[in-house]
Amino acid sequence: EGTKTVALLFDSLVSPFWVSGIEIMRQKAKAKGWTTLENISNFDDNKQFEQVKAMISRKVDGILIIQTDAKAVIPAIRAANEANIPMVHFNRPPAKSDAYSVAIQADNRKIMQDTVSFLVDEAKKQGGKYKAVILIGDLGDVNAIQRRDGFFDVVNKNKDIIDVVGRVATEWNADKAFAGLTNAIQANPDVNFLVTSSDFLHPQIEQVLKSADKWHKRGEPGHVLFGGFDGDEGAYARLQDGYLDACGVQNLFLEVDMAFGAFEDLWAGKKPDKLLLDPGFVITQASLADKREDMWGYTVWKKMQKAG
Amino acid sequence: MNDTEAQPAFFAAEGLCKSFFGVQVLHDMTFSLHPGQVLGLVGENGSGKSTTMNIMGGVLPMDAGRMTLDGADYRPRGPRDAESRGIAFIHQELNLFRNLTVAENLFIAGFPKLARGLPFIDRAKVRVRTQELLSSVDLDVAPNTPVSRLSQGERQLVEIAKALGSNARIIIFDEPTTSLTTREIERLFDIIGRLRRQGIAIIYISHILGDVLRLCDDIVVLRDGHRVGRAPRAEMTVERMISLMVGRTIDQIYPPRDPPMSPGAPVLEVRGLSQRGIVKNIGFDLRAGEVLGLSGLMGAGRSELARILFGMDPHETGQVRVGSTAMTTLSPANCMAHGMAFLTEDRRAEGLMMEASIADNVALASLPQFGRTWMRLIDRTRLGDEVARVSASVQIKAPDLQRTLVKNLSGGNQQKAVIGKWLLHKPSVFILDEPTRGIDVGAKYEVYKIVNRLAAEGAGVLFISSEIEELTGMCDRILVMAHGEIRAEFARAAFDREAILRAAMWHGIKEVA
Amino acid sequence: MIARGVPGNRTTLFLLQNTPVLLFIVLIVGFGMMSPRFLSLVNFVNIVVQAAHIGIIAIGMTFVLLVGGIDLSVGANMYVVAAVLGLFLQDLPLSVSFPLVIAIGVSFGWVNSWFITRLRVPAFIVTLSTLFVGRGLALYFSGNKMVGFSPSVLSLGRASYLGVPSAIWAFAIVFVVAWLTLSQTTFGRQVYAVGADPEASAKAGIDVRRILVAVYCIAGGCAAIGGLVSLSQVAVASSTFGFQKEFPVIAATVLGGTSLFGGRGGVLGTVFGAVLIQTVENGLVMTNADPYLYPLVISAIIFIAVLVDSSRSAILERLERRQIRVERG
Amino acid sequence: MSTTTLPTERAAEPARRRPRIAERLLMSEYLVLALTVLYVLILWPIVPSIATRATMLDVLAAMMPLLVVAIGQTFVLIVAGIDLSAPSILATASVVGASMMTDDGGFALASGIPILAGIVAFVAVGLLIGLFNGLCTTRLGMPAFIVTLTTMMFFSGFALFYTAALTDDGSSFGDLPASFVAIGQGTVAGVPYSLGVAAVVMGVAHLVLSRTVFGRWLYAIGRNPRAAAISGVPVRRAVTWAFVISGLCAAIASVLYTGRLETGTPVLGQRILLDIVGSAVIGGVSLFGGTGKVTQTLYGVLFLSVVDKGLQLLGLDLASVFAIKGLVILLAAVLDALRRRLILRA
Ligand SMILES: Nc1ncnc2c1ncn2[C@@H]1O[C@H](COP(=O)(O)OP(=O)(O)OP(=O)(O)O)[C@@H](O)[C@H]1O
Ligand SMILES: Nc1ncnc2c1ncn2[C@@H]1O[C@H](COP(=O)(O)OP(=O)(O)OP(=O)(O)O)[C@@H](O)[C@H]1O
Ligand SMILES: [Mg+2]
Ligand SMILES: [Mg+2]
Repeated sequence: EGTKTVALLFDSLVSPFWVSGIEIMRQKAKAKGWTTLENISNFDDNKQFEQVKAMISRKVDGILIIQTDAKAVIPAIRAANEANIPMVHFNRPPAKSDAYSVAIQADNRKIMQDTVSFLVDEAKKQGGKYKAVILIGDLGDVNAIQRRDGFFDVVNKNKDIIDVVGRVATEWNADKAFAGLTNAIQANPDVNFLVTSSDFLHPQIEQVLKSADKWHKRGEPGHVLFGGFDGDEGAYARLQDGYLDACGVQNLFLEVDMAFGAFEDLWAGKKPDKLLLDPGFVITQASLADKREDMWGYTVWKKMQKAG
Repeated sequence: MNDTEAQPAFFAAEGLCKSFFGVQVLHDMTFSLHPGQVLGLVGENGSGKSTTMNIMGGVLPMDAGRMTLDGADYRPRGPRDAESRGIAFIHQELNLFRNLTVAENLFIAGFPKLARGLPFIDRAKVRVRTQELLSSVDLDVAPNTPVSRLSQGERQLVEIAKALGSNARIIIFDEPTTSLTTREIERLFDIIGRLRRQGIAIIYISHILGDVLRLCDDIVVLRDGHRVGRAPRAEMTVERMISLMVGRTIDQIYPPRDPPMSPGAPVLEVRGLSQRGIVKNIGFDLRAGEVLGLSGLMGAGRSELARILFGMDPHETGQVRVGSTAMTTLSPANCMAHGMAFLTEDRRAEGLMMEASIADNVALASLPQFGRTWMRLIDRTRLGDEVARVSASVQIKAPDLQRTLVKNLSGGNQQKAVIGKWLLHKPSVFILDEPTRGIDVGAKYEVYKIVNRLAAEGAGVLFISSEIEELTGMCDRILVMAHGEIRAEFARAAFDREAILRAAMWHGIKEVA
Repeated sequence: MIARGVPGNRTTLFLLQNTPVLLFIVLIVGFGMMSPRFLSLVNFVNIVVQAAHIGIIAIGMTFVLLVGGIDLSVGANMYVVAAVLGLFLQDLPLSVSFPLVIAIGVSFGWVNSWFITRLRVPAFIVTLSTLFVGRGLALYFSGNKMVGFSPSVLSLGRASYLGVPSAIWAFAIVFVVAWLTLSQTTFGRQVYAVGADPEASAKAGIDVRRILVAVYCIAGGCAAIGGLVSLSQVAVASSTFGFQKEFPVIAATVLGGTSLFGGRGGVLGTVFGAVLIQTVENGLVMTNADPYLYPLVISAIIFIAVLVDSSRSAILERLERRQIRVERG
Repeated sequence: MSTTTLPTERAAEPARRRPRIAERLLMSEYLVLALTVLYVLILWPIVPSIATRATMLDVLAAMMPLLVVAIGQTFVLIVAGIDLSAPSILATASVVGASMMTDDGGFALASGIPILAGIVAFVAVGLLIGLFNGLCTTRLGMPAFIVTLTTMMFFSGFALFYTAALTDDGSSFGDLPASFVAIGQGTVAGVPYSLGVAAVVMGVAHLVLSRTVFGRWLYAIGRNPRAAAISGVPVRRAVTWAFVISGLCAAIASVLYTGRLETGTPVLGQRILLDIVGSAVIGGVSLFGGTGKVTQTLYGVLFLSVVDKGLQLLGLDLASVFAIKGLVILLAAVLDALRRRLILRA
């Protein structure tokens, strides 16, 4: 039946999560003998719609899309339906509509809840009061909002020991994160609980905490309870070194397999559910050795070690 | 030609040619200069005077010909090159930077440095040198005054100071007196006399032929880009220059003018107009069919008064009536609606859109009259016809009204374009601020005729000029301003150059003290 | 009528001339009341540190705006510099690699100027294109991956000399050099002349092309230095490093009073503009404001600053106008 | 001046005269258009689908909203201003308009004419922000760049704020009425409505700029505002109108975009600012005022849209897309510069 051509429509490649994602997709597609076409929309819904239409006119066999906005993607789904081209949403589901497509998503809120719960348990174990800061992602991004909500779900239940003193709006932007966190710590020098909505902000966090003399390993005095999300190679390294306490990991390999599986099902005439959830998992220093093989950042880290 | 002096020529130009866009504007221009000589260059607007000087000053490359300086080939690569070879150029269109101070303008091509190898400007030295240069042209402003705050006349003096500061061997004056009044012109002539005694050669371009005759040793006449004559002063007269320039004789400089039968109704009445520090208690009437002159020295406040009357500047007290209407608010649009028009003294910054065509410029003030339907769609045929008619009546010389950009016109033709713009608006009160600045005798004559025609058709004309001859030649009545006040009024019968000058030089403060 | 000196106007004049500073003080007092910690010295140091990279690039942009040009490619330039440093020059000592990448930034500016001066392509389009080409090149080098830097670069970002953070040193040095260049050298004054009227400048004997080339090279060099300051702070350069930086940079410059049409402005104002924006952002975090309000408050304050400045200029112009007549008492 | 002779027709002339044709083409004002065609011809062998009817219709439909905003921008550029707030007008109009018609917000649902009310809201947002920009520049003497920069920041933030306050997930307004969506997506006889809307906007704008008193005033203001004021042109009023028109065009474009995406989103158009100004400038509109035509803007928009479409069809990685896009724009600009020189020489 010839080779399949699949379009990979990303809205950005700002973080290692997406870069690794697209690389894993390229590899797995190659392994299956598929051709891939790439388009990046730079967070522009309208441009992405045009890209979908371009792919439809190129008559691809499947469209994998990471849209910026859940509702704005609906006309694109409809256009794909009309052209009979299967569409799979990677990591961000569309809003409800009558149009049909399959979405693969990490259970952000749940994973974040689990991560923060772990940190809170640690806090309780150590005792004392905590001043917390959260780095929030782009306010227009569903995942960012779900993660923020997951954070507050847990924190609000533990108001007695945790006081949120800073909400840094990073807009997924490294220097906003750097400046925002610096200022937040400036305002509250006794911050000792920190959660980021994405691991790609770790380098800035490390810079700021180092400047504030707060970059200490677990167990050392002055350690800040630190939770991450995504599971990239930096997170792995910092877990291993003892700076990071817990990280909510999205199972990227699983998600790509799920997405490609969905294409194959659709080509075979099956109709998978509209939303397929990746349960993800929380990885901590204790569970590092057991679970790291499923952590995508670990493979990237290994490769980097090999390259020197 | 036999040069009167023994010194040999140290600069010579032979067979210079130049074309713009395929039109040759300079043919075989040839002349020479020797130290201490003042060479006059006259010709109609667009005859190629500035072009010749631009070639000499390195602004434009020549198409053909040859220049020599001290016997060696001279082919400047740019203005800077020309300056370093000792040729300074005072441009016709003032070439100053409004955002910089007077001192900075004088030294912009290269400031004195604090020390060898150090890039920093020696501010103290700049100040001292500036003061020297300014006092040599008798301009009393602080070296750090921004040029934007100077009047046109003051700017012209700054330009002259700049040329004096460049240690040139040849100084080109391209119409240096257009914004100067009698006093400064005398001063300039003194300076030129001093320069020539130092052995500096001068090229002097002017449309005021009397000045040229008085000042220059030799006079070269251009017509349509051809050199049509060169003679030492002794062999020249104003009449001969004119006939060489225009190819025919003009017997009068001012067209005859029938004074109005009876003084018409006032079309502009001004009472008690004051603005602190600018003008004080101005009151006068301008009648239909009258040409009213406004004389004064540089800085007397004539332009300021005109600007206030046209609503461009504010005023504190006073009433202005235009026609039968008492104006409650003065603004250009409002004044125009009541038939006023104002030709400003700075045609480049305030009169013209340099990057637009002649037709666009001429049409600008009258567009609403050509709007049809609620959308005000322009009636292009009618507008085109009217523009062509007006342009022809002021005799703008240009290949194509729709295509020729105003910036490519000679100064005189630019002035005609501004006048055309206002004529199309059919004004009943016309304020002209230095309307003949920089235009040739022929064109001046045309402007005078236009003014006369306007007056004959019943308009009132307020004629501001720094040339007293022009005012006495043209006006029915002359007002003299000094220090923001009207100091004297002369009726045509009582015109007296000396008396006018004396009134203009009145020094308000001293008299009080 | 007021006699000589016009003393009544003196205070008004003084107040008017210093309104930007006054506004700044009002702002600081306001935030200070809401969050006492805002008023600490450490916090001011912080603000300047965070404003440094934008400020440095904006200083370069000031030169370009002064000649009536524009450089949209500064953000791309930053990214190119970061990618080259992180990918190819990791192993060189900083004393070699930094001058090298600054030279790359300067050449980036030189390429811009080549198209602008030799081929007469409008600066807006040239720098818009080089923005894309530059980002494309850098993305190609980095393969879209985050670029990391050697520990020496990162520790430089946290280092202080004589108690002053390195970013402030860089900011201060760039500012002083730029200020001296613009106000105290022939070149600097010629920049203003070219901005006011390029044609007249040529006639006045200024080598206009040389000035334009120099100005874009300066902007390129400043973008590189600003990039270095920024990357030493944020520690990595992701694929969005420097993305759309041209907007805050131009905003800081224009807020500082430099005209987009050339000939007016200066670097002191630019520094002020950059610091002002950062002060507001800092104040908002200090007072733990709702993130949704950030853009609203920041834009409102910039707006008020410019409003005050422009009405002040109008009044100043009126007050300082030269008078023909000396009024008698 | 309308687009009567397409360069493609000229290119079809006999081969022996090619050098002269090339020269003439280079000198014509349709150069950008010709380059667009050239670009398509180059890509054709690689991605044949670029020259299909469907793709062309797609490009046309997709470029219409951008064209409408860029036309508004042209008015402001002609008076030597700039309107950076256009993207935020797109976003604010999109969310405010959408909130009238959907369950989130739903301010006009009870009115019985929600769609009309919605469109009125779109237009009102555009007019008001445009008016604000215009009044600040003309009455308060603030530079257009900074005024519109602050309105851009403010209203981008406001759109997010508004959306967060009125919707559950805080990201956008969905479920727009079908008849509204049709404006952005519907077709009549295969021609998208949006094409019709844009054609009307373009026609009116062209008429206004080239044939009316107001249009001439705008050019005069751009060339020399002082001379214009002294010649009785109501400079402040005209400049204010230019900004209002820009706001109105952005609002109309917002209707098209919102209908196209079936979503009122606060991030609408946040990345197209450089496209808006860039397409006008590439077409030949000067940033320094006084020149520019609607047709030039059209060619610029078409050029950028076709370049983008080609790059999308190629499906290259991000690095190549950026580099190629930059080079193509630069090439177009260099050719345009050569063209101007040739004209000067002739
Ligand atoms: N840059 C230019 N481009 C095109 N034509 C020009 C240019 N400069 C001058 N010309 C034309 O060359 C001719 C000579 O102009 P020039 O300025 O030398 O005249 P002029 O004798 O100095 O006149 P005026 O007394 O009005 O200053 C004119 O017809 C003018 O229109
Ligand atoms: N834009 C300005 N700002 C401040 N002062 C000005 C400005 N323009 C002119 N002046 C001052 O106003 C005074 C009068 O100007 P101006 O010389 O134009 O008067 P005038 O009587 O029309 O003389 P003339 O027309 O001969 O130059 C001058 O002293 C000048 O310095
Ligand atoms: Mg001349
Ligand atoms: Mg005057």
